[in-house]
Amino acid sequence: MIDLQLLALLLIPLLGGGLLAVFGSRSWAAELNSLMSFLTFAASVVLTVRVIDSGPQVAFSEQFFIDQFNVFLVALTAFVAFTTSLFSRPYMRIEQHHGKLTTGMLHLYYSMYQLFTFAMLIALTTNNMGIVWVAMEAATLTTVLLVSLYRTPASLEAAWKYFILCGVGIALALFGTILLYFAAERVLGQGGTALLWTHLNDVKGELEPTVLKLAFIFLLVGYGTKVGLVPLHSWLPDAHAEGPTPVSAVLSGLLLNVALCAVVRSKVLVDGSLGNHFAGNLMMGFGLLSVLVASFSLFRQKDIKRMFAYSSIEHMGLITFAFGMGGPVATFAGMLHMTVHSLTKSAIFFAVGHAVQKVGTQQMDSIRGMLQVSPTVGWGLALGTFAILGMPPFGVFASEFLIITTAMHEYPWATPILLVSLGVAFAAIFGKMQPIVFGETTAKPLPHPPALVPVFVHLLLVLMLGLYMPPYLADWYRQAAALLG
Amino acid sequence: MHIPFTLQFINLLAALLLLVSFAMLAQRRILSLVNLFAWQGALLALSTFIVAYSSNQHHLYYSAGLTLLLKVLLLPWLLHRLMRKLNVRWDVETLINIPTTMLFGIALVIFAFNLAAPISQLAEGITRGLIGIALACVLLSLLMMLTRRKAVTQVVAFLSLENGLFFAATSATQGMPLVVELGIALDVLVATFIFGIFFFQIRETFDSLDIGHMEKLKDD
Amino acid sequence: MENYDLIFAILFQLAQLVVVVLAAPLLTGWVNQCQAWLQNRSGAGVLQPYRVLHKLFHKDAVIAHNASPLFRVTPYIVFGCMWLAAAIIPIIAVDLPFSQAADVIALVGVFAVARVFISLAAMDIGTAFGSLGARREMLVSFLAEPALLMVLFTASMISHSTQLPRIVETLAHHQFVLYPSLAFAALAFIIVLLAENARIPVDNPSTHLELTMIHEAMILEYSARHLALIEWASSLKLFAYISIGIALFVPHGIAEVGHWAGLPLGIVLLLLKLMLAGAGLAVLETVMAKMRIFRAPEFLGTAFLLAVLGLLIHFLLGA
Amino acid sequence: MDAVGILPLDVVGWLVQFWIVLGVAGMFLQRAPQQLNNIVFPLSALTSLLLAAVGLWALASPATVMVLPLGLPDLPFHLRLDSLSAFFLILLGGASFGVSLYSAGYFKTMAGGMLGLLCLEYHLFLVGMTLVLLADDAYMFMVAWETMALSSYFLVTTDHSIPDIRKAGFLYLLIAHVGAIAILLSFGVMQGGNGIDAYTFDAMRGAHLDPFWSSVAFLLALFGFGAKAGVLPMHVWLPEAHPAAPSPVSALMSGVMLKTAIYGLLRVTFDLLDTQLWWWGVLALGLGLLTAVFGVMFAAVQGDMKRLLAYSSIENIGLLLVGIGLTLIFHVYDKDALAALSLTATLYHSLNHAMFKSLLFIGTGSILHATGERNMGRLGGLIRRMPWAAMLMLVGVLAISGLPPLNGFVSEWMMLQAFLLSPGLPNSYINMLVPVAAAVIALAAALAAYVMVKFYGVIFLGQPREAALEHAHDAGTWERIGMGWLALLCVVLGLAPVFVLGQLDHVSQMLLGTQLGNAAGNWVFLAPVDTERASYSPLYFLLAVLGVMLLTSLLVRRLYHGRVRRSDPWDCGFPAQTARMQDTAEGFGQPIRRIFEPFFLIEREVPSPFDTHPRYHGRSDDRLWYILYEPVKQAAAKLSSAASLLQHGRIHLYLTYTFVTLIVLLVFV
Repeated sequence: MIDLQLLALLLIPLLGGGLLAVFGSRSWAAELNSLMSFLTFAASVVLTVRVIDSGPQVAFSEQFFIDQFNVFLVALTAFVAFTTSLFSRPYMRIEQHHGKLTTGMLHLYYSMYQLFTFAMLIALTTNNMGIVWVAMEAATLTTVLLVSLYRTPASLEAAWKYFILCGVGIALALFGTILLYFAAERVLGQGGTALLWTHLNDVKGELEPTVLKLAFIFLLVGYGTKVGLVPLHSWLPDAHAEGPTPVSAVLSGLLLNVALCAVVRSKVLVDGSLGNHFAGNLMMGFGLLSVLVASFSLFRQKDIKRMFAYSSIEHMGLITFAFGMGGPVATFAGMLHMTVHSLTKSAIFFAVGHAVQKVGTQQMDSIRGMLQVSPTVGWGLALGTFAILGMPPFGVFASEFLIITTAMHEYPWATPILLVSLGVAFAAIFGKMQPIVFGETTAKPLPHPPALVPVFVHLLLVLMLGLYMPPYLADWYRQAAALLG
Repeated sequence: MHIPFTLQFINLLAALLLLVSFAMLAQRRILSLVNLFAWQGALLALSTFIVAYSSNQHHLYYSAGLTLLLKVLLLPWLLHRLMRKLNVRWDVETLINIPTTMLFGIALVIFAFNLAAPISQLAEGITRGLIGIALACVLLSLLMMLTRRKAVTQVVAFLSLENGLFFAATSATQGMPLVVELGIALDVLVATFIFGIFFFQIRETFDSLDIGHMEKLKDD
Repeated sequence: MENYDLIFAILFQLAQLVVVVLAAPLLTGWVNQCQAWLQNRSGAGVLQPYRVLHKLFHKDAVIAHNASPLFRVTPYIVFGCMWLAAAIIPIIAVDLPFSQAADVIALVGVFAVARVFISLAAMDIGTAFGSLGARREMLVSFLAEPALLMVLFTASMISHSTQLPRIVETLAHHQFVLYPSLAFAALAFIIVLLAENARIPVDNPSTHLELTMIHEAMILEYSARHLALIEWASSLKLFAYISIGIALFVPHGIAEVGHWAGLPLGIVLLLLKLMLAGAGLAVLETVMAKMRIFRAPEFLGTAFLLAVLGLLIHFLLGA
Repeated sequence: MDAVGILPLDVVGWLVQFWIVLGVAGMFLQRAPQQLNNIVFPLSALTSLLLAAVGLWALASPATVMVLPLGLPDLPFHLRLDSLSAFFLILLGGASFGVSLYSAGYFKTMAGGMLGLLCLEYHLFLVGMTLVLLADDAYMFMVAWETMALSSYFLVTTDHSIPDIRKAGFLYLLIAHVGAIAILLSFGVMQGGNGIDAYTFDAMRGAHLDPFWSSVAFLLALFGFGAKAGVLPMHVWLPEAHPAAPSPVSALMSGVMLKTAIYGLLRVTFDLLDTQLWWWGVLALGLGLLTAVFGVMFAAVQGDMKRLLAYSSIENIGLLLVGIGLTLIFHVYDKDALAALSLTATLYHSLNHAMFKSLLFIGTGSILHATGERNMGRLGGLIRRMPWAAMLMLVGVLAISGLPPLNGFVSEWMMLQAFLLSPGLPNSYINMLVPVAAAVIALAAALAAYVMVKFYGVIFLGQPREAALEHAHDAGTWERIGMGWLALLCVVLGLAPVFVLGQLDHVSQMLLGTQLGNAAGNWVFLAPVDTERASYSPLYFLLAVLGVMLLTSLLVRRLYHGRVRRSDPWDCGFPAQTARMQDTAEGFGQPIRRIFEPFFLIEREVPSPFDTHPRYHGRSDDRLWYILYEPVKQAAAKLSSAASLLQHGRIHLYLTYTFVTLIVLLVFV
């Protein structure tokens, strides 16, 4: 049964990728893309319900493992992938209309989009640390193609850097995985089971600490590159700024989460084996560093998508910090923050995308008076900005509230850094966005109507999470937090 | 104590592997770099084969074959074709001059061995000390990536890094599960193809493969 | 017995109201007379203020076209406030039932009300002199008022009360003590008195067209009964200030509660004190030269500092 | 009522919901601005009045709590209505009643779409403030707090096409947000135990902190709430934001929103923290004094009437902080009666300030509508064009100048009493501090009078300085009603302090566990401690002054006559009177600027005696901005440029980062 549901979840995007590889250049490719994403989302919902009702499950001779933690990411991923596909339909048409894209590029885009979803879902659901690596690599490869979609010098450069840096990072992660396996096979013996997270988790107490320490460093540096932790983040702003906006949305909203999920999985093992807070401390350190550097980098940005890329780094740092702290509250907060950040950030990228299309440039100095030219885009930007800046009653504040207060309780020394960083980030983003939203305009109307439904759906969800969390969702998160400890 | 012949042989191969890595680090000509890469692949395949034989695990035979196919024949061939198509012959001088790089390399090797020492104590059977060499190879390739200017050399370095990892996977630990290895191999293949595509795109956009052209994106 | 006392006290309060309002111009006259003598003039006599008031009341009031109601009601307010102020200061006897309703802080408040209204009225017509006078008046007062408050605080700290009768009682009827704090307070008070009553060196009451005038500049537009009321009010103010001085620094000989035998003596002493004070004021005004208007803040700042110093000394020495 | 089972909190809940409904209704009524003005705003005013009534009712009744099904899991929204919240609810209701009534007339001229949005934001603002007062857990508090900030930000930037207004809004929200984070951290310090449910205020009351941590919590709270209240040196946003906003909004911000910060400080200091230290009090006292003098000093030199009022708000906040500081000191040294006295004075003054400051702000709104001019140098003589506004604002001016018998004087009187009664504290330094503080307060009060005479005199009195002023129209009916209500409150609060004190006792009972009471048994005399020590009866006072006035005028008319002749002004016979000869705002403030020169950053261009159209321009800036804020800005810029060096564009460099990170980790771990 579970096998079937999982199969559906994984095969639909794969199939979609195949179909779109064939029909990608048809006029209804965009609709097909959305349809596939929707089916994926539906499958993920079914799976989620199943898991919430009857606890963690393994499938396909334990090769796949689904618990409350990753099923929550699965659902999130499928959902955002779906809304993004909805958004990208008109967006890409407008891009084509502006002559930035050819049909061939669209063809590539759609198929890669599906494969990318597929890769992420694999990475999330697999139980095998090795397969996690394979899937991450695959996700990288697909997104590299997506980032370089425009074939402009800038996009090529961005893609190249992305490719090389993440390639190296991932390679290091592989070495970490090998070390993990090396430690594991001495407990679990040769063969298949030695890389299965469930088994590792059962015996984590007996794994050799020195090896795991080493392994974790490689895993952290490796997957951390994809999470965008400072100082491994260098690829992230370029890739976000130069790729098509829907891709920026899914990169920020999803891929970073997936990578972080891998880090968290390994953290559980390592801390379990070392019996101390080694991995947690490392994560906290990287998290703080990322928050600090990112927030200061925000100041000097001129390109709007680049700026929000840095804000993604900042938030990822915050989440990493939260998971690093550990404990029910912090972990809960971390997951909540993952959710709201994905939703908000993708929503912002949607709005930004249309704003940029209206003005024809990503330079913030020349984007003005969005509220005047189209209130929907303007309000989308304004509310999205305030949401991402952690203004109540939006959900981002809820998680930041928990993270900061817990930090104040557990690790007071960290809070001044957080205080400064959040203040600086607020000043930077708010100061940049205010004239963009307000004031007199410079924009021109669009050939196709923009798709802003996803924006407001996301923001509405975020608002809801800030004011009211359905008990179902709540104890789902609680269970997941309990799993990670 | 009596060290079995196979182990001696593997250690020899490992040493050779390290030697090749150094050679690549020192090498300026791209073509010979690719050849060295092919040699590295061959050593890798051989060592995998021997490990498979000594600890008779059948799936290691497969991966040995895979390595042979992929890293000794396919990738070098691809690279050669690229060279010819893009007619790049000489690598411009590296960022840091060769002797310094070598010194760095040696330091790295020592560092890697020290790092791996406690682990090697744990390893039983034939794989004593191989982790260290694998780690050294990885770090050396990384160093190479840092110091090279051309896109192609970076890619080769990247692939040899992959080799180091593979060596660690097969020889140090007696082979990862087959699925994983297949996946890894697949990724490497695809990656290479994509690299190939990129070379052409980069060439036609910047009409050169010098990475120096790709430093436009920055904060200012 | 109790309410007999109360009735008597109320009667007494009313009596003081009447006496004060009638006697105030006399004091002004006396001061002017002394000044005249000091300057070897024969002077117009101590009754001159009454004549002036009488004359002014007879005249027709002339006010500017654009004068607002505020302008017309101000003289009455000022007069009322000053009268009230003068009436709640115990000078002859200490039990004034009304001073229950307004303690020293309220007393300062009363002066403030009068000042604010007259400044507003001065600005009402919109003449150059009017706003100039108003500005200077407020400038002088924003330093003088807190100084006065501090002086009063010193006294009320000593007597643990902000009610004038209690203060006077304490200061007058306890065995004679030297209060160093009060000495400072007295100095400050004299400066404040000079400033607040438009006296030399801060202002010159006997000028009518001078670029440095303050009080006169404010009331230039008033005439007839309005002017009369204001003049009267300023003599009341002088009277009030001098009697505050007396009450705080030389209250001795004042009649106790329900101790009516003391009254005659008290009255005689009071007259003496008033005459002395007036004469002293005249002397001061004669020997001092008027200072530039910009020096006034420094002058008053000194007063403020002295007052605060007095208060501090009280805290320090407990005396 | 309780018999029926309805608690005050329920009613407040309904009122809040009704406000939200009204706000949304405003959005839908965009098409019909007329109805929107004449129905929505009066209804909302009515709601405010009811809110005040409920507050009055709740003040006496025991605290009621409520838990909403909203909020975080394990941390639903907790509501609590106790005496403290009730008092501030009264303040909120009383002030906003007048302001909302006024708004019904004020926003007539506004375009429909904008008006609908503004109506929504306005009501969200009110709701936010109310919920801040009701919140009983950290999360709810923060949500309400930031909702308040955000809605007011949007209100401030109502006409965002003007760059200065955008700048003001930015500064405002930025400082507000930084303050909010500080408050958040202080909650983080105070949380009771771990787990999400540790953030309810009850848990915090239960938690016992050691002196160090409670000091940290207090300092953070002082910083956070100070940033909202405009305490030095976090005041810079206030003189920018208040003038930028539409006048009713400025009124609410200055009159009510600043008080929510005072509320928060009181809540944290006396309710949530179980121990207080004496130096907190000294700190608050010192800061308050600085703020007060600073505020009034700058108010004296302002030329823009709304900026002037904003600075005067800073002064009043300073006074309130002084009151809190005194309360702390007395409370720590167990001088309960004194603590109660100063607390009562503080609360009373916040009530008063809410009334007269709102009154003055909406008054400036009327002037703005009538003349379209905020610069006092171009106003004048309006008392003749707009008698209603002039009369009602005169009340406000007298009240804020602290003149008897109006309300400003009462709170000032009580605060001075608290100072006078304070000697005998064990700590001699504080004993020394007290008289100085009293002196400074007196100075500030006197200066406030100066400022207000300038304000009223330059705007309303004298000759109109511009020809356009000749056809300025008076405030409309709604506006008159609104201002009238606030003026009435100023008088009532001034005349019947004893009733108010009776109510305030509940609050001091709750916070300090002691009551002030009134020594003079009757309601006419206000005698906080002891009739022998001090007493004050505004009613008698008023009666006496009026009586004397009537008596004199009667006598004068009886004995002489009441003839009046109108003619040109005399002015020492100077014939060519022009409006330019009067003091402008700058001219009136000049002496103060001269005296306090070192504190200002003055730039002025003085015309030469010979040019035919002399133009004078002078600005007095805030040194603190350049001393405190510029360096921060520059430091941030430096650091950010340092950070941007990381992103250098060269892939080798990036690889090196990875490499070095790896090596470093391997070496050091």
